[in-house]
Amino acid sequence: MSVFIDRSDRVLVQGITGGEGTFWTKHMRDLGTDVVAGVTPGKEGQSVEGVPVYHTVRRAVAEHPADAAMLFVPPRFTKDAVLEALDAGIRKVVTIADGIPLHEALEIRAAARSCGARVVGGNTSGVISPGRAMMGMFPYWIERVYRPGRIGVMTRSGSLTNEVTAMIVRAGFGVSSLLGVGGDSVPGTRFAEFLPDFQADSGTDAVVVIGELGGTMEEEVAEAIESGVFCKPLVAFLGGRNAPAGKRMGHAGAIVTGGKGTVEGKAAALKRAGAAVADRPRAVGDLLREILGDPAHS
Amino acid sequence: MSVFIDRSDRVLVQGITGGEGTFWTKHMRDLGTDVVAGVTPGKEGQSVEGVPVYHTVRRAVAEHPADAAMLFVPPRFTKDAVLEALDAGIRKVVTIADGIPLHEALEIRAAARSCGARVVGGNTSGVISPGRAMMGMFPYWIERVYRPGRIGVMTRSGSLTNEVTAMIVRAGFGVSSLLGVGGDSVPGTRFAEFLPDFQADSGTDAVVVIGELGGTMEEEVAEAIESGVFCKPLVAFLGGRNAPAGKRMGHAGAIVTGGKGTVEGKAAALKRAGAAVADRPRAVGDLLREILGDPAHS
Amino acid sequence: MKLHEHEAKDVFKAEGIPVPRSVLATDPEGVARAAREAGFPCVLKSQVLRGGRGKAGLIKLVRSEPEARDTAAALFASPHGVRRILVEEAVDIDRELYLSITVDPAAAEAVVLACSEGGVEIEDLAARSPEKIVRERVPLAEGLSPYRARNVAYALGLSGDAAKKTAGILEALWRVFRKNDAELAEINPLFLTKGGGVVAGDGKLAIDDNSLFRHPGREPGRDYYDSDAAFEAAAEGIPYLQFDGDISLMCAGAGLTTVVYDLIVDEGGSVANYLEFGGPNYKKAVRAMELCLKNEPKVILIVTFGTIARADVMAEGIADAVKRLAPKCPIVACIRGTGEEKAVETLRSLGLDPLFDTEEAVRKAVALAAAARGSGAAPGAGGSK
Amino acid sequence: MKLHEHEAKDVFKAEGIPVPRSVLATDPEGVARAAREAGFPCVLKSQVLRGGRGKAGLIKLVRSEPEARDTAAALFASPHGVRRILVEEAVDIDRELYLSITVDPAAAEAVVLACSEGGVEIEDLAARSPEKIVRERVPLAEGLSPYRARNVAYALGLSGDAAKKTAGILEALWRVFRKNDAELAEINPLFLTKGGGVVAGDGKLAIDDNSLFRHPGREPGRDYYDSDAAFEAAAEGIPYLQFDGDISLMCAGAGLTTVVYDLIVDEGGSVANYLEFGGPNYKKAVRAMELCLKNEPKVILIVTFGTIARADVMAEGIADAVKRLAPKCPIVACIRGTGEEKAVETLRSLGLDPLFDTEEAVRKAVALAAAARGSGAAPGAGGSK
Repeated sequence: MSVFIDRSDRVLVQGITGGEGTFWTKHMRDLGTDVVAGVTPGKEGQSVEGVPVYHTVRRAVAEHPADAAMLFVPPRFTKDAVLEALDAGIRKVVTIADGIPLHEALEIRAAARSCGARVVGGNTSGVISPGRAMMGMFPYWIERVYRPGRIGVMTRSGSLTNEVTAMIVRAGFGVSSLLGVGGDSVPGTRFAEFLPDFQADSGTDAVVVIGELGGTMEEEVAEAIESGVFCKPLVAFLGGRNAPAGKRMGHAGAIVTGGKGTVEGKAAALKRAGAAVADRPRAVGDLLREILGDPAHS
Repeated sequence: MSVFIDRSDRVLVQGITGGEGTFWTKHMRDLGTDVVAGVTPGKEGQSVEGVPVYHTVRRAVAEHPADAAMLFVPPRFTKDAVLEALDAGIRKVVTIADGIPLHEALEIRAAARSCGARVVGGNTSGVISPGRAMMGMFPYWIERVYRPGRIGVMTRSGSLTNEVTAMIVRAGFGVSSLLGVGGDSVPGTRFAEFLPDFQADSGTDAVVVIGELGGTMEEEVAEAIESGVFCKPLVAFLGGRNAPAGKRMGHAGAIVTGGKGTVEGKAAALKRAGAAVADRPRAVGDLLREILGDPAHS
Repeated sequence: MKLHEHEAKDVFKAEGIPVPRSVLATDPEGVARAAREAGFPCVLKSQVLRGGRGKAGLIKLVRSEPEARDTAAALFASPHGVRRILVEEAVDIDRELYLSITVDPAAAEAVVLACSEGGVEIEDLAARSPEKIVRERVPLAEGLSPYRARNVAYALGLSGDAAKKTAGILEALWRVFRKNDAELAEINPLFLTKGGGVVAGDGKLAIDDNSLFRHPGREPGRDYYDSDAAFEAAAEGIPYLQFDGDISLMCAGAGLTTVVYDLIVDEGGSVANYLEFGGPNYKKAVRAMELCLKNEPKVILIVTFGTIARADVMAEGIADAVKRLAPKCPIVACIRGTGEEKAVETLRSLGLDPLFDTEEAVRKAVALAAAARGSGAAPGAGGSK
Repeated sequence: MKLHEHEAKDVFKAEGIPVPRSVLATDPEGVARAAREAGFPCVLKSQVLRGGRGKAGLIKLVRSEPEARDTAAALFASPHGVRRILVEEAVDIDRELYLSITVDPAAAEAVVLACSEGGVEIEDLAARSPEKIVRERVPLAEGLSPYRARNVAYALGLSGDAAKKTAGILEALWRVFRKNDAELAEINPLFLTKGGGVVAGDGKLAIDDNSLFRHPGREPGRDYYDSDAAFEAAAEGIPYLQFDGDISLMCAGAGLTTVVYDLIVDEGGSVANYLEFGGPNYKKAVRAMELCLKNEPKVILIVTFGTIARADVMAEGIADAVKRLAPKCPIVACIRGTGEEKAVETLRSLGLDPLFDTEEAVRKAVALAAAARGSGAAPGAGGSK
């Protein structure tokens, strides 16, 4: 079992003939993903890495039923591409686009919610269930860092996730599924919305949340724990503890405004709910060992 | 039992302080309708026929929970008034407005569908379950023509409905519930959507559909019968049999374009589905007697 | 309200849809001048509001200035009421497509209809080979997203630049549809030119009458109507249709009036005009009768069954109208509903014999009209006594 | 991107929101002239992008021309970087309201926030008395329908004309919000005047940076940034924040850079600048180091853990930068990820001693900075050896 994607998912790649689309399609296939078709308007009849290309998503899924769409589409065309995937009946979408206009991000999330779909991203490396499947931009070597295992990971960051996951692996654990919800202020799917999946996933023993200042996603995780939606152990690491108010720390979503969205408040909420909060990357591994025991002995 | 409204429904009147609102509110109450509150922006604190008036629907329902909203609002403000009712949780709306802009009519119907609500109208006299309740513009004397009984009626017209209903009454029958879906080309609710209600209504033995040229509502009734959604006897009377193509016969929805929407085609579809089709108003009563027998002997 | 081709094309052009170069002319000399500027061959297109202009001989290709002048003269003199001719450059056509946007009342959405055969009547095609019609739904809240435009273009079998341009034109047509509160926005045919261009060969745009208040300046003029009476009725807001029979309908309620029309035809009668003075017009009996009398009918048939439109008020209006206008033809009246008793009194005091059954009233009107035709003259007012 | 008050008010005014009469001036004489025209008393409002201008003394009421001149001179000379002053007529205030529209990421909607106490900091109020805040959700597909505007106006306890006008202003503010792809559109305070008018006393408008491509001419100028380096970094598309400490961060990945910032502060160090050269900028090491050196840092700390942003490419860029710019301060480098082995070689060939643990790198950088502060001078390049 895994969360969001698995080997059994049939994945469509929108924007497959572009440089990124072609490059990462190969990686996705090599990491086990079943890429069934690609879409680039005007390029029907071509093929990329052996994957047939169609003009539109509707034409592609008519020939190759698909569950999930991976978008390598520029930010300003992302809304259209997401709506096209949803209109064709696809209910899982990942978009790596960095720079989706804010109002369009709202429309993307609203459209997904209204039809019960999930859009992951933008501004993310994507999702990976190591050893099974990947949608996004995780290169081959990443499997050495994201070793297959039983820890679920959710994150707003890219490089920081490598940093933290390396600590999880150093502590002797591995990753079941990693979901990058992305660094934007309006991600398509929010941390708390994946918690029921991790709760149901028999392959996940605990979840690590890599959050940061800004927004309310970490507080929602605390609420989900308190409401009993999620009962497995949860360890959070939160970036931006010392960030000055009013300065946007790189990610569009990483800003404290008017006293809202501080790491202090988030950490307090999570601790109140019973989650463990790591004060530095290395502590994530330490806390997991405290909670789950030494994985070498289990 | 009745279809759409009954004595137990709590009705809110939007536009209650206008001339029509005030006049028909009195009629609705006198015909048994439980009018609990009215809305006119700026007039909170007033009362109309003993009904308290509020600035907004939200404020009204906070004090007086309501199931249904009756709109006496000009056509160009109707969309806003409908959305306001839906936003406040009301799921049954009747609008008499004659002249709702076409694109707004589409938006009204789309909004109602997306939240499982029903909007009846515009361009209708409304709905009445004689002897129980009324929403719209049926005066007191109408009860003499729409005698309480066991025949359901659905109609696109006003005066023609009086004409046909008088024939139903002359044949010895009466009306269980009468629903005026209205004469516009995009009514909020369509004939076929009420058939499951009439099927379920133990107070209805048969349904009379008063249709006319234009659109596809009568064909949809035929489909509903064929699909088994509706199994009670159904008699249709269709206006515009001899209407020349391309001319709009009064109602916005009453036009044959490109051979579509002819009465001939509608009658054929209904007959194929097993419905009886009356060729003149008087025949409606005759057909009901043929099908149901003499009501005096039942 | 339907716009003329040249008006529709002006709207299209403003929204970025390529249209052929053209000049509007109102007399044969103007046409000849415009044709000379356009170059030969060029096309003369009569600006009348009817379909099938090509088949009716209202669109002509001309190859010289004299031919342009003569053809224009013939078109202006035709019985089709041609007042304006659009002189248009000839386009080097490679293919023709059909493209339109209209509403889907059941789905509560707009819908694109398209076909890779242009110039066809879409309704004929829908009946003949529905599988050739490409349909694309357009929820109003979403609008016609680029992917929907691409869906249509590629479903039409287009590729490359033609697909992109056609998709772009469809997006522009959507803006036309929305900004103009359209019932229908249609390009038929859409030309793919040999030079790789995409050009709207014709343009239809029908604005929703209920939305005209948002489009000042679009009020239809006299030439939108087929009679003075129809134009005057429209100005009054009275639903009116012009026919050429001998019974004038002056009824209340669109549905009821339509049924009275049906019954008259069933009984072998013929209708001079459809006129509906119910709803907001139920106090306009005088104006209504005036309009009826313009047709010099053999009978005026009044049928009502009003609830809000009160019978007594309508009867008083009729009394007033009869006194003021002294119609020479007989009047058959069948007025029921609110205030019926008082209405009956009023009508009787006029010398009329009110009826209570629609079918009886129709039969009487048809008989009176037949009698009047037989005698060659209409009996005087109150002749229904 | 936040607009200045005068820019926001121009946008508001164009959308029909009443604003006080005002003139923008850039020197004390201009202010004095504008004040004379506005009449006394009038208000001098420093156009700087920070909240709490009133408390900071950046908004002043003046009662005479000399006072206007002197006050303006003082404001221009203040340490707040005042370059423009908006001279605004005084408004005869009866009441003040708060009105704003922003986004609700969880609900995927916009949201109106309003309060019958104007001039407050809404966040303070949210913490202090959340029940005083009126919230109205606005689905983007529906827009801010008139009924939602009325809901807000009446929930604020307004009535009559004030309610209608406030609702109208809210509808206009919605158009501002949508047309400008706003993160925030705020009127605080909204004045209800004694004469029955409703006037925007202040205006805030923040445009989403990702939507700036749709708003040509809105590119932020030098005065939007608090240093030349920040302005230049923005022009390169490199995320950069100016601080005044002594360790320059040159990291990759927004999240990782933020954590490095945290760790430095934890270890007692201080940051000169936040600079993130990951993502699309991972080949811009030379430019990044140039920006860092503008701060004359005591240490440059490089931390990366890239997947797409390849370690080997970044290392080569760093090598290039060191050769070209010959930084005098020590460099601490901790570069992991794709191409790590090759990156290590490159760094070693530079004479650097690459680390593999972020915390260790941070501690070393903090120690070096402390040492440099102690010695009063930075060691030479490669000093981390």
